[in-house]
Amino acid sequence: MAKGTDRHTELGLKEEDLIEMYRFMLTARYCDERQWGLNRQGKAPFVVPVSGHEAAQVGSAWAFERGKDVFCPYYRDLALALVAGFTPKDVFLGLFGKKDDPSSGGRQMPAHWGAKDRNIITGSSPIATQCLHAAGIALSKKLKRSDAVVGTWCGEGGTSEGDWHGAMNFAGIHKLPLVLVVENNQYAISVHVSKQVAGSVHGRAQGYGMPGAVGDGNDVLEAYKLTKEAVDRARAGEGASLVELLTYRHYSHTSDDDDRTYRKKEEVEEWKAKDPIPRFEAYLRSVEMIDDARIQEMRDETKTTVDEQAAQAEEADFPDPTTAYDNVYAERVEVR
Amino acid sequence: MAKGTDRHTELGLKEEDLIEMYRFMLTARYCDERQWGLNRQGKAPFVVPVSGHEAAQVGSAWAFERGKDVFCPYYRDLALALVAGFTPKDVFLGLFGKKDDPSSGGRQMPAHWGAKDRNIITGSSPIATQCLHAAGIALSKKLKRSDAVVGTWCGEGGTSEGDWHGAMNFAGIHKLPLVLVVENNQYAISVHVSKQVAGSVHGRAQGYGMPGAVGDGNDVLEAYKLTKEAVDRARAGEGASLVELLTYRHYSHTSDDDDRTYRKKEEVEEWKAKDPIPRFEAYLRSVEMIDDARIQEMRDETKTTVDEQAAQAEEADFPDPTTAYDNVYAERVEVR
Amino acid sequence: MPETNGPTTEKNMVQAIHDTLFEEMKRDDRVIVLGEDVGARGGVFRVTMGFLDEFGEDRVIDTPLDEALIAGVGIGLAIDGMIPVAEMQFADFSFPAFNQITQEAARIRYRSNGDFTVPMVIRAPYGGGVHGALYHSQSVEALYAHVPGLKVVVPSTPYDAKGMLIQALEDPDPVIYLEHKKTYRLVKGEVPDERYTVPFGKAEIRRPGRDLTVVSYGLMHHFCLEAAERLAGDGIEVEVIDLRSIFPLDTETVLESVARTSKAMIVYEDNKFLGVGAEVAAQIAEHAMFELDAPIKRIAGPHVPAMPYAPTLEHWFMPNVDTLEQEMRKLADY
Amino acid sequence: MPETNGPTTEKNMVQAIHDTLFEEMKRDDRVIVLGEDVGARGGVFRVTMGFLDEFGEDRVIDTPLDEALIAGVGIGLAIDGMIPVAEMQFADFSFPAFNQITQEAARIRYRSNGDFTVPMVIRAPYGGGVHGALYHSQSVEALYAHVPGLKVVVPSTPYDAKGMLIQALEDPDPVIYLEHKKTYRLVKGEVPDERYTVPFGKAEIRRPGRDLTVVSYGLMHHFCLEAAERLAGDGIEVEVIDLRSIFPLDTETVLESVARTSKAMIVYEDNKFLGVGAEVAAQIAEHAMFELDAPIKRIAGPHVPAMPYAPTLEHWFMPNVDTLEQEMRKLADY
Ligand SMILES: Cc1ncc(C[n+]2csc(CCOP(=O)(O)OP(=O)(O)O)c2C)c(N)n1
Ligand SMILES: Cc1ncc(C[n+]2csc(CCOP(=O)(O)OP(=O)(O)O)c2C)c(N)n1
Ligand SMILES: [Mg+2]
Ligand SMILES: [Mg+2]
Repeated sequence: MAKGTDRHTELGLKEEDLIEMYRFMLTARYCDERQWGLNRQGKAPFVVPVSGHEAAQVGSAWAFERGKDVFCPYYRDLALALVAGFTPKDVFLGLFGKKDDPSSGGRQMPAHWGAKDRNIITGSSPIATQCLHAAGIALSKKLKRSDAVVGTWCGEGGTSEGDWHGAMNFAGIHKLPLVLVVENNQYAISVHVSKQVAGSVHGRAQGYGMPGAVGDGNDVLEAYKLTKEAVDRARAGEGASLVELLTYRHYSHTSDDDDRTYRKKEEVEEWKAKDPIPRFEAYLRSVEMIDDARIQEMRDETKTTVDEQAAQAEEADFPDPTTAYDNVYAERVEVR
Repeated sequence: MAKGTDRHTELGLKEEDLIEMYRFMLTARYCDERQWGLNRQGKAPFVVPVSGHEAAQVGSAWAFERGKDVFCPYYRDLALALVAGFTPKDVFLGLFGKKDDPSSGGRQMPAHWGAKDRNIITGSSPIATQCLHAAGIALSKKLKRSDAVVGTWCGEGGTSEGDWHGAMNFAGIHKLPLVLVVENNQYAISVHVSKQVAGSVHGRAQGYGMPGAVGDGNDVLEAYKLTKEAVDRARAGEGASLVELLTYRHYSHTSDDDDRTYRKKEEVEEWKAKDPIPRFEAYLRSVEMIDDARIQEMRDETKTTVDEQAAQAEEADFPDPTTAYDNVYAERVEVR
Repeated sequence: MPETNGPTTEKNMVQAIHDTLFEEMKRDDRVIVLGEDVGARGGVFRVTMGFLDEFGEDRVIDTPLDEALIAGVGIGLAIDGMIPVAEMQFADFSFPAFNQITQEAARIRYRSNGDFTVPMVIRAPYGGGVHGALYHSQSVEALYAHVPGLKVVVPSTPYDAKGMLIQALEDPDPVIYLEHKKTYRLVKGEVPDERYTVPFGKAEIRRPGRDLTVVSYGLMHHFCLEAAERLAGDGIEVEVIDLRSIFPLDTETVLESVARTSKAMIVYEDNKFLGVGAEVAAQIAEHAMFELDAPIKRIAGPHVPAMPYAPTLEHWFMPNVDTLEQEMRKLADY
Repeated sequence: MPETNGPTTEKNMVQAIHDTLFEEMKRDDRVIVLGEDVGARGGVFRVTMGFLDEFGEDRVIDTPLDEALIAGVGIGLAIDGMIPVAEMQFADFSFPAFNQITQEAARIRYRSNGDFTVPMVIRAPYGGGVHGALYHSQSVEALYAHVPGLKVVVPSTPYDAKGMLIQALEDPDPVIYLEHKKTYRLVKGEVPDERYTVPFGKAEIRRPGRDLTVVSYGLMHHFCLEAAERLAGDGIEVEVIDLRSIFPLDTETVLESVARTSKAMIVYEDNKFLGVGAEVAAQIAEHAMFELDAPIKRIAGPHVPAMPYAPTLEHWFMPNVDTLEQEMRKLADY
């Protein structure tokens, strides 16, 4: 391929970008493997896997400007959290529920990302509530004449909640600087998208007066491209967009789930063959950014880092029960 | 116009239909005038006006099969309630909160229509909740292999609630025998549709995998036509549809409102010029079903009936306070 | 009432709330109102009348008809540094937003261990006696006061309406600010022109007495005062406490009063079962039982789903001054 | 426990609920389950395992992720003659449906003056101690029990789980049927094979005693029994009452017990303030105060927004058997 006509060059991405994106995808994957391992060892009671979603998350997150833009993710977004500034150690502090977990100091379940200094807004378990917060923050940015853009992520299951509808509607009415990304992995726990979404997710956008794109969420460059267009639109004051990224999760919904009750092995295998990581590696090879040796090197490096940081997190302290009353309110309120 | 090419004949409507439809529209209008009068006299503390919506309601309701199909209306639907079997006396029993009010025995505010023997499902004040009940009833009909169709009505404001979104989604997924009618009068109390609905109401349908029609809600034949197509589809097992009827209310939102704070006089006048009743009269004249004398006669008859029945209702008894505990549960539960 | 030396103006509740919010918006750009019909219509009770003209569409936001949206967007605004005043058109219609209010607004500080906060005020007209029937009459204070992370207040005088609204705006946490609809125009009082706050968690003894402690709030508080006046003619001195703040609850003032009078009655309009009076009674039973000379008495709404519309039934539902007078007399005579 | 002469089988809570629902669906075509993951997945706690195969997609409905929809569609089904069993995957996630449950299901009979009814069961796993953190641990019984028109029950034994589920299915009104997650596999017991009902509004004295009345339900009830056993070694006889039915509440059994023991403690896992114990305490204070020799004691969850995740914090939140033992001893010694 001639220099300058590469897909990534057309998208304005440089070699450093691609290598960094690749490293984030690898890091997410190794975090996932490590957390599953810890779960099997009985050391982590609850795990939310990300594997399969790395391209969708890293690609979409990369379209935002870190330090300025705002992230309202959902629990699946481990890779996104890394891009937004979580270290693997942060991830594992959350996994174990340790005191220094940046999201909640061990108060929330793992994978409830949040950190003010990284512009990741605290998330909860009830699905899709963050979409309305994102709309509110986007309104605030607009009122302040800031050019920050807000992104919010959820699964295709999340689109069923009224909160998602409200966020779409409000974003459409006020042309908010908001990008709603839907990681459509075709299942909400066990419920197939055909029982979840009438019509289609991206097909909803038009009815709310905004563009709706859909694309291959296992192709990190496509995820980037579609989201970047939406972010640019938002930043230019042209309003909100919806981006649907088609993907698949490799494992069960969480460590409490068993996907064999509702997904055929063949289907899982078929999708694992579309694994976003080897696909990106193939691209990186094709543009001669890395070779097999470098891939192996980066894999080893990343794995080592993850394992080391997981071990550090494991040794960290649990929160002191005397702090359990803190931050119910700004000031302590006694109930007799 | 040659016989057989009349708009109504093409729609399969007979002369009797049209005359009855006209009478319902007149009755609704006179009920409205009477209830406003009673409000001004201090005899009815709360009134929900219907004027302006008569064509949308009578036309859409006419598409259903009374005695078999199910109505889940909203408070504005006085004319629809008449078609479904309410007498003017019933309307006024509800207005005054009398014991024999068929909707609630005087428990609910006026205009909260409901009567099991008329297949009108009890409605509440919280907006759009009935859309989900309608979806549930439609599912029940489908499971029972009944060919009954369910209709539900709300304003364009109602489409903003999560319940409407849920009903659309579920109806689309399960191809329910459901017709969702939206009476878009451009205002939700004072909020203009431009601040209420991003995109458009009918434009939402496609995203839920169902057809969405939009039409002139002040033309009773058009309201009938669009709804009838949807009802036929539903009855044929082809699933749900959305029908948006554009209309306008002539008066304030309710007797507690003052529309002069948010609607220009010119706009109101412009829409009053499109009053559905004279328009239907013009049609009836054009097909030579009625002449001016007959119009005057029917107006007088209807007005007299309404006034008489309103007077009867006024004389009826209020509910006895000893009944206030009835029907909290099937059996009385004492709380000490 | 704390002393204030400056000039005062007589206002009803709506005026007090309107004027305070107006002044606070002038004072602080971050304050924004959002809700259904808060714009051109000025709110269905006229609380935000004239706001749109003064502050413009950016700060007076007519939302779609979606209460979850109102609360959720409010939370987003608050997280990003605004001070949203979200209006629920009627407290009854706050329930589509129940999830956003109780699981999000209430917990964001706790779940982020203090990283994020939601300084938001949710205003809602509540209560009955206004021909509002089942869905425009409800009392919702007990439901929200049960939820840690929320503060719930019910001013019952124009003075408190102002001071508590400013307090709510200054409060770094979400506050449910409930306005009894029936008091809007009924209750009038002098309101200082100067700016002041009324702290949360402090009940007010509005009428001192030695024979009986009566705890209430909102409209019922005014009924209680009226009934107490009647008894005063017969030499029965009722101490009438206005809770004002449902959470935090001023247990101290209640217990201390009960210790003096030895008799306690709690009056509330909400359904009795698990209403606010249950908690007040439980607190007394836990901490002051041996001070009591008579069983605790609760007077509250019957266990039916809110107030029916027909005047006969609405009258039946609402505790009224005659009943309160009788019940107070009975308890005093115990 | 009522006598039953027929054969019994030992089951845990999940099995009892699973088997009962399965049998009832075989018995009555009108019974339908709907909720998230109730189909192929058999529910996240396996309560509807195998149902899809047996009853097919028409009667085992995987809904979209929208709790308002689950409740609202359930209401429609009930209105049209079905008997829906709507599952809220976790009680914590019933709040998006709060409006449909409290304003619709609860009021349809009342507001239509008996014309329409909602014979629906809403099942929800609730409660903590399962590493569920803030959003998978909550107790919601007080919120729903406050709402007239709803019945709220919490079986704590497999026997009651069966009898109360059948009762709920036969009940002509909406029933919130709460299942403590921690008891699902922990609590086992003999369950008669035959069909029977356990009536609502009847508490059960599971352990008679003369020194102290302890009222609880759900998981806490088991903790209370354990603590009571410990005290029995020291000759302190605690009467332990399982409320089972939160609304209707069996005030009689509680008052009658308190009249015998003269001391009352209420134990619940929910946040203390305005939790179920507030109402129980208030009832005692109103109707049995002079029977008491000691102040009423409530032991409940602290005023923080549900249970944190870290084991140290979760442990801190939950009332435990040691604490209960100490508090019972203190009260007995009072
Ligand atoms: C309000 C609410 N209801 C139910 C749940 C339980 N729940 C957690 S994740 C989930 C499925 C979400 O699916 P989707 O949105 O597609 O995201 P995915 O997990 O597939 O990435 C459900 C039902 C919840 N967390 N919140
Ligand atoms: C959940 C809820 N929120 C707010 C209200 C107050 N309210 C009553 S009618 C109405 C406007 C409805 O507008 P629309 O749906 O367009 O119907 P229209 O009155 O125009 O026919 C509002 C906000 C309500 N009844 N329920
Ligand atoms: Mg999914
Ligand atoms: Mg409208």
